[in-house]
Amino acid sequence: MASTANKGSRAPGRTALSGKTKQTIATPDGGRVGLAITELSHLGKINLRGGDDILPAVKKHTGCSNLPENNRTVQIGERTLIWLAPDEFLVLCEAGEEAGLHSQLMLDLGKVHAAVTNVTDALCALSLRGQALRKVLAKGCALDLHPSVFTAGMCAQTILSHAAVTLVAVSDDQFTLICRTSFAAYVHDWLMDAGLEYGVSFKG
Amino acid sequence: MATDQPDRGLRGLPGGKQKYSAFALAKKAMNYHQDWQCAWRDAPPQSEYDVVVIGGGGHGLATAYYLAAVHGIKRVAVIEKGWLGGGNTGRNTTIIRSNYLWDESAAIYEHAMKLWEGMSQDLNFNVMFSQRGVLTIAHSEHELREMSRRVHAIRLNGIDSDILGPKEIKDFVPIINIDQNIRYPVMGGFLQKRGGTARHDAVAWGYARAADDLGVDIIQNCEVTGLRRNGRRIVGVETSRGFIKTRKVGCVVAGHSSVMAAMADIRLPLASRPLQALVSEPIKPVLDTVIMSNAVHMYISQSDKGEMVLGAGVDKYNSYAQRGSFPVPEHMIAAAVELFPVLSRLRMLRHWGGIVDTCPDASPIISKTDVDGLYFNCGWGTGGFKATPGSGHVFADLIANDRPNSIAAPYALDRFQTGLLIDEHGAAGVAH
Amino acid sequence: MSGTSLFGRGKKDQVSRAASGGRVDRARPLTFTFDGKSYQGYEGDTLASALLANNIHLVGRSFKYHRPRGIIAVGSEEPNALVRVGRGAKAEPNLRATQVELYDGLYAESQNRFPSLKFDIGAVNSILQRFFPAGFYYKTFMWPASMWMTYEHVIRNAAGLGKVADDHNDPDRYEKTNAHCDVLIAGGGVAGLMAALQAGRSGARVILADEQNEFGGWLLGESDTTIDGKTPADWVAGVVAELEAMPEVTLLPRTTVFGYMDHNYITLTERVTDHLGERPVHLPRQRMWKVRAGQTVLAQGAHERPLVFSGNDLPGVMLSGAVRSYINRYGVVPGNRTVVFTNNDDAYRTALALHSAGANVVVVDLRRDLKGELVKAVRAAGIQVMSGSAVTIAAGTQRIARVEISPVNEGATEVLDDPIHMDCDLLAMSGGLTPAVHLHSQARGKLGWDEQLLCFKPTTVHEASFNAGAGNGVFAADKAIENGMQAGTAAARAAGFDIADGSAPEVAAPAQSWRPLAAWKVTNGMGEGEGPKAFVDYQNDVTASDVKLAVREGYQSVEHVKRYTTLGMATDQGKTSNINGLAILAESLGNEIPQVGTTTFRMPYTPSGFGAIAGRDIGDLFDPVRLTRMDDWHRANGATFEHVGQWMRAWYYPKDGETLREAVDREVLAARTTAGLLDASTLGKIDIQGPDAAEFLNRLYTNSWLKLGIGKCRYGLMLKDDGMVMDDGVTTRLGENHFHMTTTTGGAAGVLDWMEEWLQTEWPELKVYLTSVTEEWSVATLSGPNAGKILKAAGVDISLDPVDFPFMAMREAHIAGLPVRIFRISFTGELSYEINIRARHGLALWTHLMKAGAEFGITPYGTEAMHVLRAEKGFIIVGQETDGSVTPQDLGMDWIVSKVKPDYIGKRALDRASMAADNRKQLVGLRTKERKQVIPEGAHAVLDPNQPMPMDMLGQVTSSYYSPNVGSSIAMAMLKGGRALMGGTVYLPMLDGSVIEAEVVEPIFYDPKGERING
Amino acid sequence: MLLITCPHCGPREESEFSCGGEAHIARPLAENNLTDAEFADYLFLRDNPKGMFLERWRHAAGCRRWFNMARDTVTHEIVEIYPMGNTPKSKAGKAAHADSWRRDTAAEAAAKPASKSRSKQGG
Repeated sequence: MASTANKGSRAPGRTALSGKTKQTIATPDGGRVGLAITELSHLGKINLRGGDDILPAVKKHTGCSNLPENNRTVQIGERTLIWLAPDEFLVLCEAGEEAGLHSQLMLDLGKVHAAVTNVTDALCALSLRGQALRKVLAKGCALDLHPSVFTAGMCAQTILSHAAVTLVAVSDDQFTLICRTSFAAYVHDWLMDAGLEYGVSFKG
Repeated sequence: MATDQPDRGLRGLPGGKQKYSAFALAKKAMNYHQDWQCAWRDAPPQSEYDVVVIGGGGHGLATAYYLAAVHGIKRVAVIEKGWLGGGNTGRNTTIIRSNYLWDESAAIYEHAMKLWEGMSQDLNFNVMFSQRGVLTIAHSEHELREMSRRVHAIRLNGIDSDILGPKEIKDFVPIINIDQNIRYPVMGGFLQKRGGTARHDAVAWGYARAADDLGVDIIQNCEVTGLRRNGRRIVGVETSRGFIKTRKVGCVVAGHSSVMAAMADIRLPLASRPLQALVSEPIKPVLDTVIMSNAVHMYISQSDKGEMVLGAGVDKYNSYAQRGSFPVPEHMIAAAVELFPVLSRLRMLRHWGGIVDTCPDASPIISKTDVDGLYFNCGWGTGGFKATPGSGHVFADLIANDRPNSIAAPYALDRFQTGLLIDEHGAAGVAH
Repeated sequence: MSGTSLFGRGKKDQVSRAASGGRVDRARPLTFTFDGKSYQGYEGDTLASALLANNIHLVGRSFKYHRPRGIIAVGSEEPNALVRVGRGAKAEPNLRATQVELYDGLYAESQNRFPSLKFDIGAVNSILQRFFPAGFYYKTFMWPASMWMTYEHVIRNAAGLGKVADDHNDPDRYEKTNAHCDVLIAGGGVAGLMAALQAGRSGARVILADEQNEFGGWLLGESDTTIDGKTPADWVAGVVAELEAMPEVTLLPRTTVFGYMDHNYITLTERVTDHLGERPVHLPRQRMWKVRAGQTVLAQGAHERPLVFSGNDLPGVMLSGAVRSYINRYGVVPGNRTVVFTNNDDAYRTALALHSAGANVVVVDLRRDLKGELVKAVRAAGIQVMSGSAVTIAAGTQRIARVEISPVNEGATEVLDDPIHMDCDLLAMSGGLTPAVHLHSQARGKLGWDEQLLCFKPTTVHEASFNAGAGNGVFAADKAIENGMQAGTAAARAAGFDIADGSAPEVAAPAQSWRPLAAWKVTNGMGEGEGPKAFVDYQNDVTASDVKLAVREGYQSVEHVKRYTTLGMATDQGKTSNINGLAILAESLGNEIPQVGTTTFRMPYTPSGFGAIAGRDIGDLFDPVRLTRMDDWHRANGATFEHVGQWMRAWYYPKDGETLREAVDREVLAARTTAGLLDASTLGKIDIQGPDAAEFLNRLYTNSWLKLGIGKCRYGLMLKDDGMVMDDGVTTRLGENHFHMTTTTGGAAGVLDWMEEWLQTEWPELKVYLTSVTEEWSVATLSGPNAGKILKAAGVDISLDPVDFPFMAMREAHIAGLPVRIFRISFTGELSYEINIRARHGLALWTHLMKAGAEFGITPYGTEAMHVLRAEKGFIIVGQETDGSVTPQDLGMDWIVSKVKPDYIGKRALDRASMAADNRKQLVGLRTKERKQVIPEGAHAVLDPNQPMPMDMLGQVTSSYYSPNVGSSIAMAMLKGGRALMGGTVYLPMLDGSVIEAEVVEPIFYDPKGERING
Repeated sequence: MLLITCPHCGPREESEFSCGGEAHIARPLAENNLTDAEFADYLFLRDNPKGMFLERWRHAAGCRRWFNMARDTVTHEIVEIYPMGNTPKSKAGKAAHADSWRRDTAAEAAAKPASKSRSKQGG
């Protein structure tokens, strides 16, 4: 999962949550932190639209041998393909690599009907970890997030309270949450408040 | 619009029915209230009427009453499938106001307002019309601008309306939160002092009793199964209790207008949608006016019983189920708590849904149809209750004279062909 | 502190507490306050049981007559015992004492009384009640008409129940959460527990909710029953332990299932910390659950009905089952000299319980032919049983003191002999059981009348649901447990899980008949309406006479009776009164109960807290606020903000105490004399790609797009299908098949949806892809004669010569080494550059430009100055000049409407005859006669200001400002036949009665020839 | 509170969807020469049946794709979900489609000769 390749230092500039303070609010009864939030600074994001004929180019640049099925992700090394809709995917790549990847895909998809759009700065990605992760998300998300239903490798575009989000289950207790940057402050504030019950931290 | 007082026709109970008064109450108390009359007769359907009004809600009963009281038409029947006032009359949040933006709307709602102002006396039935004011809040620069437009138009239509600042609003409504740093700060508002609320069931009952006194037959538990025509002319209605001959039929069946229209092969530009409302448990008075907010999408008042009465906009998909989606009350309550933090510790007591028929321009239809003698009054959306007397009054006039008066004319069906709409949508936001 | 013991009972003095028994913990005494006096109860008590333990029956006043009322029930059906709990900001009115768990320091007050519970002035209503029958208010208070508001004021203050919190800011936290399960079980009595056990054993995901603090339901209050040889409590403990060990089972005690909606969407309220005196700050007070369940089992149990007889509302008159529960579950004996009044067997168990607890008991049974094991047991215990008899009148002042008992006929409609009088301090009544079918009914399940049990019970279901136990009309514990097991099995199987039938536990309980005698209103031997009142609905003071009066007056539909008398409309929602009311109505109408029907049950089952329903959707999280990447700078530099949709935009930047007008004047002047800088990041941006992109735009916009050159920009107007203006913006061709569209800030989401809709549903043959890039780009608009110089000073690496970079063109460039897209478009009429940069650098770009422009006097300007600047040029703002009823022609923008395109959205609608009418509202400018006077926006114009009301209005002022560049006010207006009025005078009546006179002019006030566009 | 099975994303809460009203409305072109009244049928008249209703929905908070749904407006039962451009296959859905007065409108008649689909049925 590209979320582990947080190479923010290679890409200067501010992120959606640059202004938010790092903090930890543990529960008073035992000092637990059920949810840890980390911004995946400058994680590369390319919105990709097109039919099956985009596969060769996608394969060439991500290593994915198949486009992800509905509600699923495909991850090869540092690059992840997230299914968004029947002809729409989000490609996550290493911070700083998005411009190059964007150009290469544009070039290789020149002959097919496709759209490649760099949305790195339009979207904010957060890594969410912790035992209470699913419980906290359930407070604002109506998806069935049970670990046997929303399993590792699945993804969904849905609503978290009043914000549109894309959720990616990385493992039982780790998700990547992607939202528009203009909603990032709201999502951050919401998560910090909803996580309070189980202990919560924002690590920047 | 009409400024003159509407012709209220015969008032009181000229038919000789027992009158209601404090004195009558005291007198009847002596024998433990054993000899109160029926408020209205349970009339069996006769074979023929001059006019049959389909629908025993507030609008239908008012129509029948004004047909008799103003136009002297006595052979009138009101046919109701269930029980009087069982539709939207008994399912609304009882708000009454006439501070509408468009001239056509102002005209009919102000016409209604004037009738509200004398209704309890006209009908000899206390409908508890309470002119405690309706205050609409603006939460942004954009809303302040819209408010200014509205208030100027309302005032030039001769209708009362005052602009209030946050401080004045706080004085008027002490429990409101006027902190300017909240998401939807109270930046101003406009107040119609003559607006307010009334006891919804009493409106149906009061009209029923007064119409009955003038000889109108009120027939409950009678379902219309067909509209009988001779060519393009109505000749009667088929009902579950037999055929009734008549040359004039007025349909006032909110929530079922499309179904009724289909019986006459007429199509109406309506969508039937749920409208939800709820009340809290009763508490001692904390809110002595009606508050509306478009931005947070909620309106609220406190009933005489002490319940906080909340409403919002219509649901997003068509339904005839009198039930809506949970996010609507969920948001309504959040908005109420946001505006009035003290309500946080109250509890929802009852929740219900009505079916409202809404036109593409959010304005009603009061119209003749392609079928001679068949008239429709529908599409009031969320504005029906407040219009009750005005709607009945002009509809009776339309039926009696077979032509619309100046108030009703803009509401004819043909506006959907010309495109000359009365677009309350753009300006309404939250209707009710 | 000693004061309380002087006047009150001693703290330890729980005179009605049994020495042993019950589920309270006598080792853990708790102190609480009721109406200012301090009392003691035990851990495990409710406020009601603790009050009864202290021999307090009078706890409240009724709604209408302010009659003294006591506790009658033990659960959520309690109509009388409403109290206000807590102090200050935490006070909460109208709580049922029967549901308030006792904690140390609990503070409670009685309600609806003044000055005190024992002496309440409002009780004068009770004396005058003869004059206040049902619906009396419809018959009076009408004269004079002007007095109604005064009468109403008095009525309002007399009505209502409790008072809201004194301090208005609720300090508690509330949560709400979504949840999913295979089987949801409502009710944790034996049937619900058994269902949960079966479903849990199948491996299904189960949620079991019960409104009480512990599972077990009624059986916790029975001492004469064993399950598998164990006491009910022990058996329950075993089952709960097994359920707790199942990882997929969620147990929710203190949780009320209050709503049952379509497709098994179910809402619950969990009272998380309400029962704690000290509430942990991180935990919510309450939590609402929104559950999507595969299947449900409804095991809500049943409510006992009161008997309707004169004086049945006195404190000390209680439901029989409740009395038994107080004895067995709470160790409280609510009376010593007791009368048990019944129409069925069940009350005999109460008689035995009272007898065992040492009370004197007399049983009065409406039935004649008494038989069965329980009757025998009662007689064997030496308890007097009076068959074929009724309590015809109960009397007392603030507590029952005596009863009249008379032999009566079968239906209790006639007294057969003289009464005997008996003193007592407690009457336990039983009128039979009513299944709690509320959730089943909310879910549109059907009900049928059971002639044997005299109750409605579920017949067919509408949703994926099963009924079980007493709520299903299965009252006997052994049958209920079996029924629960079957329901749990069936629900698990329906949800796709495998489970064997299994066998139900062995239940040993006294054999009893569950059939009550139909005697709905017990006569008092006097005429109709005479004598003490017999209440049907306690809280709302609805009597049997009220129901009959309603019928007499023609209010004969069950809904009419409910609305006319307020029967069943109180906070207990008619749980105890519903069937009695129906039966009395049926009797009055000479009809059968099932023919009279029942009212529809609606959400919520019991009143549900607003706080939990609102959850965290209040305060800062009520609605998202969207911020641009330059927001930090705006804040640091003193900007004032305005909300535009969800966005917060810098409105103006006041310096040194400037007013709005002063600041805006300065900003507006700067933009035309040197340069201004606007944060335009909020404009919607849509990336459009595909071979049919130009064709798509051609159909979407009113003007022509096929021949737009690459690198060129064009303004477009978008219409709805009805021809009305919906949005506008500039779109740029980035490549042959690639466009960048901008929309209004507020319209962004709607426009993208609109475009997707047409692509997906109407023109699927078009090869076009759309992607929102609103947040990808930060936008700084540099506008003014010095804009070019500043851009150069900022280090832009392209030629800005108008020949190289003409108006309505886009260039890719670098500023300070960062790549940017610069659009030469203008909303001010000045030389203007909209500089787009990847959002991460938005703030850096802004500060860099401010620095580079410092020597030129660059001035940041906000949305207000932007509005003035565009109005000076007569540019419209969609949503300000338009309101959904305005066509391009109305705006004088025919120039942008193609006459040659065969079709575009809105074309056919514009061709309608009515769209050409002369009297449509048209956009004009207004020049005030008093040149500096600014017309308020929203003012309406008339031709004759002296005409009578209602005036003939021409239309409204849509935009109006003071323009320092023009040196006067400027205004735009939409006026009927406006173009034809050009040069004429209109009048604008003000709210204060004054009138502004203005000339109708072209809506352009500055640089009409557009000479400033190149600086 | 409907539970709607998005054809692409699976069962989701009603709140993730937006409802687009009546399905299968043919959009007349400017060149179709309909009268104003006939055009008004397209613009303003919407079917409003009590019972089976064919309507368009969009998974607004998910894949943003439009689809058709056959739903009973009284029971709220969802009988069928089917793609844009298709007509219903269920018995009830088929009947609702065939029986709608919409089939007889001038706009629909005008749309038919054109081989390219011009209707809200999609292509």
